[in-house]
Amino acid sequence: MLEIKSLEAGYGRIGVLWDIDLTVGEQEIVALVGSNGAGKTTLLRAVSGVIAPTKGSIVFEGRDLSGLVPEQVVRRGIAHVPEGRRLFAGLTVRENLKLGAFHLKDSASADFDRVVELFPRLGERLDQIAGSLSGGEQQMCAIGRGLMSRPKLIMIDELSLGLAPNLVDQLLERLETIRSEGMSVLLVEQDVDAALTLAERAYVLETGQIALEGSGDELLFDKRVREAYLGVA
Amino acid sequence: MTRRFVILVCCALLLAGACKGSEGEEAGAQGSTLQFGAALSLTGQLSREGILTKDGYEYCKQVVNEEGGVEVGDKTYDLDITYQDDKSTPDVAAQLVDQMNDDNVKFILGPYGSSSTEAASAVVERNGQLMISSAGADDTIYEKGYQNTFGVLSPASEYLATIVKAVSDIAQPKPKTVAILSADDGFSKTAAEGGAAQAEEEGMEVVATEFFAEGSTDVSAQLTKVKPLNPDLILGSVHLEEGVAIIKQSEELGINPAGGFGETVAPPTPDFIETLGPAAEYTLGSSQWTPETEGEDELFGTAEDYAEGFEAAFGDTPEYHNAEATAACLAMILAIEDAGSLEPEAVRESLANLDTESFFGPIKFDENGKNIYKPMQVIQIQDGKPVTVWPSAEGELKWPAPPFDER
Amino acid sequence: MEQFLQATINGLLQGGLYALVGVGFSLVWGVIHVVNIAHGAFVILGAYVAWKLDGAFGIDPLLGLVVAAVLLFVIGYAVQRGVINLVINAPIWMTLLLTFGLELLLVNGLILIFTGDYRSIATSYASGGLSFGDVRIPYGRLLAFGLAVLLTGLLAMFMSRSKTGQAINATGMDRVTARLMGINARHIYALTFAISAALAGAAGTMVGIVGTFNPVDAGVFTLRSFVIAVLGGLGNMWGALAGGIVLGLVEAWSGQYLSGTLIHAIGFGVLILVLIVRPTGLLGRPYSEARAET
Amino acid sequence: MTTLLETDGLTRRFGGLDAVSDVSVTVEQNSVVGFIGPNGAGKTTFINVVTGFLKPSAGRVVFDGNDVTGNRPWDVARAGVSRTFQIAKPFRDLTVRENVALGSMFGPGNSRSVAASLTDADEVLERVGLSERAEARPGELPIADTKRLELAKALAMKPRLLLLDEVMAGLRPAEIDNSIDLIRSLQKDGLTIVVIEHVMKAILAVSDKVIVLHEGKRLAEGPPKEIASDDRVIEAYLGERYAKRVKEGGDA
Amino acid sequence: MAESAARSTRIPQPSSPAGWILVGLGAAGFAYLLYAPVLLLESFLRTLGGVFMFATLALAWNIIGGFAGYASFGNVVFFGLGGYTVATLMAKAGWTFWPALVVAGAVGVLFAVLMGLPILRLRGHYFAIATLSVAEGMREIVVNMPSLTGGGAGITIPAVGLEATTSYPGNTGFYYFFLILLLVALAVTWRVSRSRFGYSLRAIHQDEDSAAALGINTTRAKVAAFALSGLLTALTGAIYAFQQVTIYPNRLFSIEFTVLMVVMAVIGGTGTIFGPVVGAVGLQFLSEYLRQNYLELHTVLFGAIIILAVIFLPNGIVESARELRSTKRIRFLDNVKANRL
Repeated sequence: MLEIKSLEAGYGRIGVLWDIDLTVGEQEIVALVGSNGAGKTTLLRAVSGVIAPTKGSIVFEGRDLSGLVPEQVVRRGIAHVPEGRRLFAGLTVRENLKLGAFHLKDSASADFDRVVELFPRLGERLDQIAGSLSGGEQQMCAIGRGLMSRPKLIMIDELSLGLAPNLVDQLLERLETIRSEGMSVLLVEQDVDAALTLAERAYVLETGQIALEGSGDELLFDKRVREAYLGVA
Repeated sequence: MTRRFVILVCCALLLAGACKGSEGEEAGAQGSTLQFGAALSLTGQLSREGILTKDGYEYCKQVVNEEGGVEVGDKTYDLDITYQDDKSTPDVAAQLVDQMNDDNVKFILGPYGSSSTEAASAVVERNGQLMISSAGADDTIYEKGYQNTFGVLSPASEYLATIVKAVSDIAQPKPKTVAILSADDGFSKTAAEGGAAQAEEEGMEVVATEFFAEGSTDVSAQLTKVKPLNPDLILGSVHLEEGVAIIKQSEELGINPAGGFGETVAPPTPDFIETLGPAAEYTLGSSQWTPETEGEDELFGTAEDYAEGFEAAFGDTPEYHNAEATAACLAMILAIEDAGSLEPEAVRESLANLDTESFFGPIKFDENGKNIYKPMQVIQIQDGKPVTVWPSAEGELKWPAPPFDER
Repeated sequence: MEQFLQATINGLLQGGLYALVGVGFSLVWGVIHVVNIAHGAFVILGAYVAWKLDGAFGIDPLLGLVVAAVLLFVIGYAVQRGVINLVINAPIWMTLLLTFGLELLLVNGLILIFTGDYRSIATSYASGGLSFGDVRIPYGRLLAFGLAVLLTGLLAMFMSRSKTGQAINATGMDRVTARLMGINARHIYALTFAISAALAGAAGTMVGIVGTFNPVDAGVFTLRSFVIAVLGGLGNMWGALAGGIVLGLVEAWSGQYLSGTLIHAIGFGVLILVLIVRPTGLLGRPYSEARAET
Repeated sequence: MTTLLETDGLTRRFGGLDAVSDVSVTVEQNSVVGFIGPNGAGKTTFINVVTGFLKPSAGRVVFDGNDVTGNRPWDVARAGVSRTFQIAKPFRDLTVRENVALGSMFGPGNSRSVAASLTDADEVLERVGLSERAEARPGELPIADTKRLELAKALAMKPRLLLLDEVMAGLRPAEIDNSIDLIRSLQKDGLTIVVIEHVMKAILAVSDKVIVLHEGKRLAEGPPKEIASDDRVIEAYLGERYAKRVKEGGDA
Repeated sequence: MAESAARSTRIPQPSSPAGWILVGLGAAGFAYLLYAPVLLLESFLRTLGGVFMFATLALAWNIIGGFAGYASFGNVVFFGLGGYTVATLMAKAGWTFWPALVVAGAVGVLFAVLMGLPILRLRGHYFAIATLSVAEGMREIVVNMPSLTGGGAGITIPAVGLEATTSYPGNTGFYYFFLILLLVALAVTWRVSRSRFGYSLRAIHQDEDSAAALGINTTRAKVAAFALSGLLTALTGAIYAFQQVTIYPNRLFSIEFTVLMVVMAVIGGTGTIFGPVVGAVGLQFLSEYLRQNYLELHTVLFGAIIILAVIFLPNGIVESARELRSTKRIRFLDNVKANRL
């Protein structure tokens, strides 16, 4: 579904990613883990068109995404839930969600109901200003906003950032639901266990390169993962 | 880079072709052409008036050349005028006059406006050029002891005073109280002071003098202040935009002085009537010149002849800005012919002694170079036209003005 | 007392017009972070359009207002997309200079076309007024005020209710994330600029109806817009209305009790004070992210 | 050992959130103290408060016996505290050498002429291994060199206390080893160093003492070995379940 | 984002052969400028004086705008204050020019400090608008103090006759005044660019936090830069006022001056030593040329040129010339690509 080949990208003259190969299949949850500064966010930004790759190709459903700007990538069916949620803090939850469906011509009330169903907490807070939500609610809102665009692939950056573990578990459960509805998920995570338990496959990114790749379970018990994080076995 | 810069500067200096030329040619003349120079506001804030002034100079040139040119001693010259744009800024006007001096242009026709005229007059004085101002009315220009600047206009102090004189002379009943509203630039302030002094002299009480920023299009604050004082006459020492604002907003605020309104400069211009429509009616205005002005000269005939000739040439009826420009040009030519010389000093002498009638009225300068001998005209807007009512009457003064809603 | 009341009404009505002049400027500053020095020139351009339509075809200025707004909308869209967009990420003085160049071009172009003559759009309804004792409320200004409040209100509603308005808001808050939502930021920027220009055009028409104008006045409107935008809080529509009215009132009142020529100085004094003490404006910014740092 | 830096109940609120909450720590003279904690734990905020970039909502900062609470950043810097920024902030339009020289020019007590500072800069560049790039612009450097430049700028100030905010993030293992060596040698020269790092390997290798921040609070403090096996720390880092798995699986 | 800001200045090393050629050429140019009044027409001297004046103003702006990165849109306030200080002291108090000039400079510095302390805390657009408002407000204040400043009617410096306290220097005199002031401004800029102070300003421009972390007292440095800018600008205004003899608030506080300072510095190259000079020379001659050849169209053309320059030469002529030398081409389109959305 998503196929990244020998991708290189960065900011200005500073390269961040080198020779990345990565695939995400239909209805698959793929995790991307790695320490800070490894280039996970950059990878997502390259896919969603925020930055232009310097080399390599990104193909989605058989069509090349190179040269597309973010607003075009969304229309192809990829939603990007950015790091730090980046909600429109001055707008209400409802408005945030509706903006997620911005490019859809037809009324989005069905999607809206589905998101509220998925995150009942949001339903209670629809008219609250997004900036005043708690961290977990903000993350729900951000994911919900991403879902509103009816993506085929949703990319979530740092889902667990600043959230209590039980909240993370809740959110991860929802990802299962999302997948079961026919979507693929590319999850960037720090919470290694959570990510690897959930994901079918995972990639470990280290200093801009793919260090490890395998099924979630495999990696879960691979001590090299721990090394990549903690530096100790 | 530094090298590029140095080379650039050197080239610029050398290529500018501004090296000192040969001197010795007769001042102001090349071959059989007599050269005048004028720095005018062709762009910027004063471009409207600047262009009117230019047309006045151009008309003078046309007529002079049609009549055979300028006779100096036994030679006859064609008249030519070079124009430069001073962008409505005084320092550029001064710089341009300097440039003209270097091009050996000694006879300068004035720029538009008191500020530019003042700046240019300082330069003219230093360079030994000669300037006749057509639109620098502010008295202070002539009080600096400059020898080489003359002005054909009645000075600023007359602008409002003339209206007071006229009203006092012919209005019945004579107003007892006046309020003066003035812009805060030098010219308007001088005019306001002149008007106030004249009013007191005529036994009227000046109940208020209010100032607003030059170029204001909202004077409602000043009008609101004046309204409770109920003056018989409201006088504006203004330019067009402020003059329009006074009438327009008085109408809005229901201010109807028992006598009416009088304003400097603004009412005689077509824009005033066009903009205000019926509200403009009855407004008194002072003008340097109207087609009813008395006097005539050989070149342009009477004021009425001038108006006809100008309209034939440019398609528009002349405004007083056109006429004062032509008059400045005329004065210069008369002085040159009288002097029989193109030496600025000689021409200066003959200008100082000039005493002539013209389509513009008498042209004669006092020791400061001001033309205090020319009366201003007072007009009143009647049926959408400016009608001269004083000192010579084309029509009768309609007095007092009815309230706005009864017009 | 009557004098004070009259001054207050003058200030209020004038303030409404100011608001209409400034609201588009505030919108552009708030959303696309461009201080548009050419805003005043758009106002004047609008006035000329309505004036020309009235003079040449006898089209009622209120209809002319609509035409002016539409025309300015198109011009604004093209100017943003084709010119301003090219330096949108450059340092601020670049955009300031660019719009200054645009102002020079527009103002002097207008002088070439229409001369520097003062113009006014004559209407039958502009001059009369309601009288309450000695206090008068002129119809023309009341109309301008009403229209200003109406347009500002419509804009505020558009911004908060419509999908496009929301997209504009969102883009102003976080351009990258807005693009991730599928919002075409380039289009939104141009659209915002176009709306601003259209409002300027409408404001210009009203300026022409209640007063006089010529191209050189453009700078005055731009300067007032600064004051209004900062007073009201950038990008805050109701704030611009409040800012305009505050400015109108301050000017009217100070005109009563101080020398009339000090009016402008007081306006700028208020602006500087607000900038230093409360840079988010009187009503605050609609966005959480503060751009004025200390 | 004497205490060089001490914070007492340091708190910083943003809106309703306590980014740093009642943190009291001491940093001994000539020691290396590691600060760890997951993203959002408040490490950077802590540094910002200590160095005067943020005013504390409560608490005190004492440096070398002087109360520096709420002092302006440059005063703190001149008192002998130098810091790096998490996101490297080189001066883009100056050369690497000039960047470093700036540190020497305005550093604590050694306000030096431009020429002298440039000479100082050469020394520091030599030390961090950037000499060859002295005339490059920061934008031309790869990420590792950018981090080194950041460190060099701080070093050029000849500080007494060095606060390093993630100078190793994004480095390759070999580069990290270099940095570790460098920090050790700096310590040998008498510097006191606070290291904020995600790279646990590095922290554990260089620190005399490790302090763990979590959700703005001090979670644990102790020698590196203890901290690395502290359940709370593993939990905070890798998630509760993974921690459990490590415990249960022993060798996982 | 904002990639193009000030570039640092590469000073050619005087020890290299190219350096000596430069020094030689510079000296020759300087000698030519000194000797110019003998060769050139008076009016051209006046034009040149104007060029020098604008170059000085642009250099002064460059200190606060180019080096420190604080885009002042109200620098004309110093110009006006300098001019009015001299005019008032000479006309009302009977001072001679030179002591009045000194006071004008002091007024510039003092006002910069008073205004800078609150306003330099603002950044970006807010700083620009605040400075602009101060300048506009100051003009209104000058208009409203007629007894001291002559108000809107202007004030005339006694320059001829018995009342003249200092004899009027004429075009040649002012040519030298402006030339000397320009050289002073160049020397100051050169000195600043190589000094600790200059480095601290460039550091502030690029990252104020980083600068503070290195021990730079950013508040003091910014205010000092503003004061230096104010000093040079006020001195320029003082000489200009004397040259004009009669000055008006509308002219002396005209926003046009500020804009020209910025345009010249930006088009030449901000943060460089010669950029503002190149910009001033280029633009003054260009606008002079346009004015003489396109009597009514020149302002429109000037506007168009500013627009094109901002779009295609955002880094200024100096930087583009450097680029041309090193890469043999100027990447106009890359500049556009870097800044557009």
